[in-house]
Amino acid sequence: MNRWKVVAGTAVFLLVCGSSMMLTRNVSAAAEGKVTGTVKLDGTPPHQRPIDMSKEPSCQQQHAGKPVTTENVVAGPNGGLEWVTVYISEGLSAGAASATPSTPQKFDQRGCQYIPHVMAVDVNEHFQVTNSDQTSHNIHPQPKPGGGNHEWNKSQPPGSPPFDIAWTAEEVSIPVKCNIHPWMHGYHTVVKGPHAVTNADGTYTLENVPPGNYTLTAWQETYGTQTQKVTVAAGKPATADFTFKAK
Amino acid sequence: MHDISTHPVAHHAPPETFIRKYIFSLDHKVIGKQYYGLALVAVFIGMGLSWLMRLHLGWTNMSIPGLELLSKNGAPGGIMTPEYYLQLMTMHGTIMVFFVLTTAPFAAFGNFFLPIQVGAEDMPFPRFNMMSFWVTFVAFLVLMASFFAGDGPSLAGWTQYAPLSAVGAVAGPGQGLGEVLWASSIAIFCIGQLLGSLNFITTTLDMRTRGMSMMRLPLSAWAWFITSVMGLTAFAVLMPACILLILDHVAGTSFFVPGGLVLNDQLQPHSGGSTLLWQHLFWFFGHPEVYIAIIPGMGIVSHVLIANMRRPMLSHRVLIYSMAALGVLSYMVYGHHMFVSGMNPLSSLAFSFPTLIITIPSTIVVLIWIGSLYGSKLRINTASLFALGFISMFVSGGVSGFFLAQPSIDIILHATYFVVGHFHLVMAVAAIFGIFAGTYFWFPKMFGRMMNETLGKIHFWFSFVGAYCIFMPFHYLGIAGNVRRYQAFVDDFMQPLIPVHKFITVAALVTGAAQLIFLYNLIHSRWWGEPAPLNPWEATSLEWSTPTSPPPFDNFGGKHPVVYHDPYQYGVESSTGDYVMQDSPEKVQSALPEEA
Amino acid sequence: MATTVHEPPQIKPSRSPGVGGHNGWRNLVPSDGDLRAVKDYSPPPASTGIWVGLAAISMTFAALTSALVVRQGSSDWRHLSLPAILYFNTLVLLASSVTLEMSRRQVATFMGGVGNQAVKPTRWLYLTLLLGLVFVAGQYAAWKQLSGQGVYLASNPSSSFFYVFTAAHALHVLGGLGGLIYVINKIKNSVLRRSTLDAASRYWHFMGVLWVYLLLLLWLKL
Amino acid sequence: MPAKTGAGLKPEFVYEASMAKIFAITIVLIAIGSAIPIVLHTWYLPQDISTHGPLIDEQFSETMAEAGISFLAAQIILAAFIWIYSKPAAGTKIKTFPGGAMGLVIAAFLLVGTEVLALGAFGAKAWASVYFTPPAANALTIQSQAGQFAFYFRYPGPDGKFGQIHPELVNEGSQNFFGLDLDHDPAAKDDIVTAEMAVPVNREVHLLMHSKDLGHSFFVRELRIQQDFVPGLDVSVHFTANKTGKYEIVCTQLCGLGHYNMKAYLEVMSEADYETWLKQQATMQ
Repeated sequence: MNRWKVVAGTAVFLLVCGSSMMLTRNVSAAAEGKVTGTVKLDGTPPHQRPIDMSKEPSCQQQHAGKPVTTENVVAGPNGGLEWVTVYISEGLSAGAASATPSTPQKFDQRGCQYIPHVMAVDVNEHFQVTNSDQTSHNIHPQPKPGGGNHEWNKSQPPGSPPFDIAWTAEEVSIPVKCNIHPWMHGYHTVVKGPHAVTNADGTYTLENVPPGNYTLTAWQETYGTQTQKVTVAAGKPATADFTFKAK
Repeated sequence: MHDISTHPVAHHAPPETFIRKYIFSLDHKVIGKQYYGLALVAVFIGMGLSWLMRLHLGWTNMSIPGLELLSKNGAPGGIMTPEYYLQLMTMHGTIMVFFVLTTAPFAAFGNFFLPIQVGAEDMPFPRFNMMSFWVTFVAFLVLMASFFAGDGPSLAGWTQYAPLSAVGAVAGPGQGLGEVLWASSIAIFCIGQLLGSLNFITTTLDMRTRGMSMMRLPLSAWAWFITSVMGLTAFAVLMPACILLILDHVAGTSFFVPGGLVLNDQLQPHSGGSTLLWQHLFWFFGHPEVYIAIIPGMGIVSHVLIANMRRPMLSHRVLIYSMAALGVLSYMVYGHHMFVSGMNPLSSLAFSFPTLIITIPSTIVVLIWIGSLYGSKLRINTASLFALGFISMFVSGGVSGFFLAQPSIDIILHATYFVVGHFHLVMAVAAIFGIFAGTYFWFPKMFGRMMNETLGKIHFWFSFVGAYCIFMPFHYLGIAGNVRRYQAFVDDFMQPLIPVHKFITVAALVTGAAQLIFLYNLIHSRWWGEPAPLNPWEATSLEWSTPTSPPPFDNFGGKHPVVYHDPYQYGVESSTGDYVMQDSPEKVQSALPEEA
Repeated sequence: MATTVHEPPQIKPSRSPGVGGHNGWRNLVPSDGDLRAVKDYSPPPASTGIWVGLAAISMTFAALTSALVVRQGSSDWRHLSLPAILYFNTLVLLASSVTLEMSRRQVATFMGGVGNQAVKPTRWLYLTLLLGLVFVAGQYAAWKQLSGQGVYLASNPSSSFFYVFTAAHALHVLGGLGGLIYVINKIKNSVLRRSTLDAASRYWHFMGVLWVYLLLLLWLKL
Repeated sequence: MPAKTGAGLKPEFVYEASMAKIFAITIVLIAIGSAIPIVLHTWYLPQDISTHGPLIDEQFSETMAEAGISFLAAQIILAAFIWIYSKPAAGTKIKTFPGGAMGLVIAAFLLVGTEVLALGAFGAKAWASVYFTPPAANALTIQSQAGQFAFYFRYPGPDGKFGQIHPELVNEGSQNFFGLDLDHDPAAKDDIVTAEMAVPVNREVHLLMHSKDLGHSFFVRELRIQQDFVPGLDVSVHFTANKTGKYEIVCTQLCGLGHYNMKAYLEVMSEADYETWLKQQATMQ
């Protein structure tokens, strides 16, 4: 008899422990809620010019066979639009600053390209700039003059350690370029609260969104911004799809 | 005479307080030593910078230990960034050209010895003289400050070509605050040199003692006089140029920045400026500056050689006229720096001929030196070794001028290491050998002690051989097309040249280290050197007639010497031996025939 | 030239005060070379020095002029009408030169010992000083007038050059005013050297000439 | 005489013939050593691929000969005199160089004077051949634009006209390096923008040089061409390449942190290859 109790008790105990360990995120998510959706392009994407990297043989070799093109508009086969930043532009209570990821995001320079091409970060979120190439790059972001962010221009020779940096004010979006390789071109989107950048198929997920009514904004470097209202309830994920018209 | 009476112009009471004596001193000798000290600090900083540059060029992207401490941004993990290399290069050039090659042979030795050699008790405007040093010192501090300001010093090179130097921070790190500091520093420096030149010229014209006609001035005094005249005109042009440059930066004017420039995809808010205007203004100063650096060296070397050859130069006058000709011509040739600058090709030719012509006075000077060695009684000591080394260097650096004077050849050599080798040999190394010769020769008079000859000779051998090992290969690199001002050699055709760079780097490290011997010799001899006799080299000019070494406050102890002879009466039969002092009334029979 | 000893030329030690030039006191040094006894009049270096200084200043303004000529060729050059007050300022500056000459006369007689008991001749100097200040104030008014019309340093190349030239000149004039104050002090303490006054006045007159040149230049080119 | 060497002046360092001799030898060794790589062409001018180059090279070698001879002569005579006159026998008198100063001055004027006049005259000829000849009417016009830190080249396309440059439209992120208005400017539509420069062999090329931002320079060693890009002022050069191959274009005017890496390739092709290359580039616009 007692044995049964003990066994059951232990089992329950283990179960609770285990599940609580496994389910922490879900539990919190259940409390928080999230937004998912797809960003599509309506129409044929504009021609993306191939990039001639002959100036930098070490990079050119990395792309042998598959020529690199510009990434101003990157649309998947089903019209999914990549590199679109989606974030909450209105309705976020001042207190609810999103949890920044435990491991800092990487802004890598590989094959004379920025990876990722568009990176969304929170205000004061530290991210790492790394150089995986055999050549020196200079990282030169250009925030709007007079804004809360300050322009800087810093070189990273091959083999030099990654450096850690953050933006101090919201800005959509800061163009980043490398003067040594003028074709290198990316964006830092600096926003408060939950944010995401669409994948190759145009999908995105905003995590940790507290229940409430929000205005979502999607920003695309060529087509600008679109907004729509969305209501997030605890438990079930809200969806918000965007469609940009090809000019 | 009335109650509006006067005081002798150059006469001021001997200072009592420490400050007045050693810091804000009016005494041309103290000011000369101050200039020398400044140049000494500057030259070792500049040399350190060149070490870092050479290490990076030989072993690119190698982590240089400790460099990160110097600048976290400039050298993450001790690996020098491209911009930091250019910043060090700019500072190396600026420090060396302005604060070493201009201050040491001209301002330092000139201040100390020009008044003595003309037989005066001081410069006519001692307060200006003091100001000239302290203004220069401030200029130096401002330049150094740019190391720690914003994102570091300017990276635009010592020539500071517009618009790179004029558009501001968009052009790259250091082009914001660092650039403004650079231009301010140089503008201030110009003021200092103008005050100095004013004193030098007036000293030479007005303060000569009784019997000291212009032609009886030693060659060193003549060199300083000619240099000061050039300085007066050259720096008076550079200063306004720098001010306009500063205005383009801080006031948004467009003197040097044309319209329609796009940096980082942004249209620059400028219009109509002329980039060639900067080049014209700069080189109108810049080329005379080369001769401002080298002519004092010529004078000092002649002065030192004569005392050690125990004979005057073949012709005193011809040397003087040649140096003056160099000075005058240097203003007509500055355009040869701009052959490929987009300047009218006709004016390139117009500038080419005087540039070739200027080799004639240079050749005359060299021939007179070598010709005077013939039949001399050459004494070998550190001073004369450096003087002779100067001649060798001057010839080596001079012949490459033949190439660069011709626009057609400049097409293939412009902005290559050939140019770097050329001006380092003829301007930097030669001028510095002149400084060394002057130091070893005059040290006994400046400090009353001898320098250590053995150390001096070791220093000479490392410097002489080392300098050739460093700068001769530069010419080969240039002919092979190695472009200057590159922080790394990524071009295919430069890869095979990297071993040469490694060799140069090693040579530079060794030669540089040998300069520490000089530093030690200098400091040690200053306090513990063997006490010097009044006239250790048995020389004739007035600085060796002072009652003490170093000379008393008023140089000649209340007396003013009266000059009876030409400056260099060697090889004569006199009571003192084979020479007679310039101020001795003794009649002598010169060993040399009358000179035309 | 070296075979015989050249005796230094003998020159009579007595010289009228205030003679500048290169045959100055060094010829008065007797063979025993004691300076202090003989230097009881103005030594010339100041008068040489001032010419050297003026040469440097001319060089600077020559450089700026050439810059103006080169820059003027560009398309974005717009004409700038000079503020009328400049012409008034010109008269003031020229007048100040006259008053300075008056004071020099006085000082000459005074040093000559005629006006021995007379008050120290500083009145004209003060007047010169005043006129100089009026000139600088006038230039300032001119700048105000231009900036009032919205013409600033960076508005246009012509305005840039106008401000640069006038400011550079005004700075030099202020320097000249400093010189005058220095002279007045010397007179007050009765230690004025004639050459000091000569140098100061040469500098001052040069400022006048320089200004007339600049005015013509600006009037023709801007 | 040593008796009279002033106190503190040790006679042994008054005359140090031994060191003088070592010094003399060193000078000679250095002089000859410096000349060897030049004579052996260890590092020398790259092959010339231009029609105007031979004049320049000839000029260069003439100058090298004259400069080299003066260099060796001066150093060796200097060394010889140091060797000879550093140990005078006691009681020897000072001698004067035969001919004296005037002789040397005249020598300088005759030797150097004629030398530099000759060089100047020939040099002027070479220079004129590059700069004083107008480009041929049928010359192939290419525009080169320099900017921090890359060269880009523009071929006018079928219509033979270059599109207008609109600085405000420059956007390197979308590869619009020249600031062309493709939507409204018909002349710009068919312009071919490339990162490599290809030219047909034996055909004169008229290179229009435009600077996007700062001062840059166009230097191809083998072409014997170096010319600055002057911001706000469009200059041009013309040349004919007569050997096919791939060569490097480098920037020789300090233009900022990426100066060292500002380069592009020049390909000299046969006329046929050039046409196919151009077509292929056109498709990639």
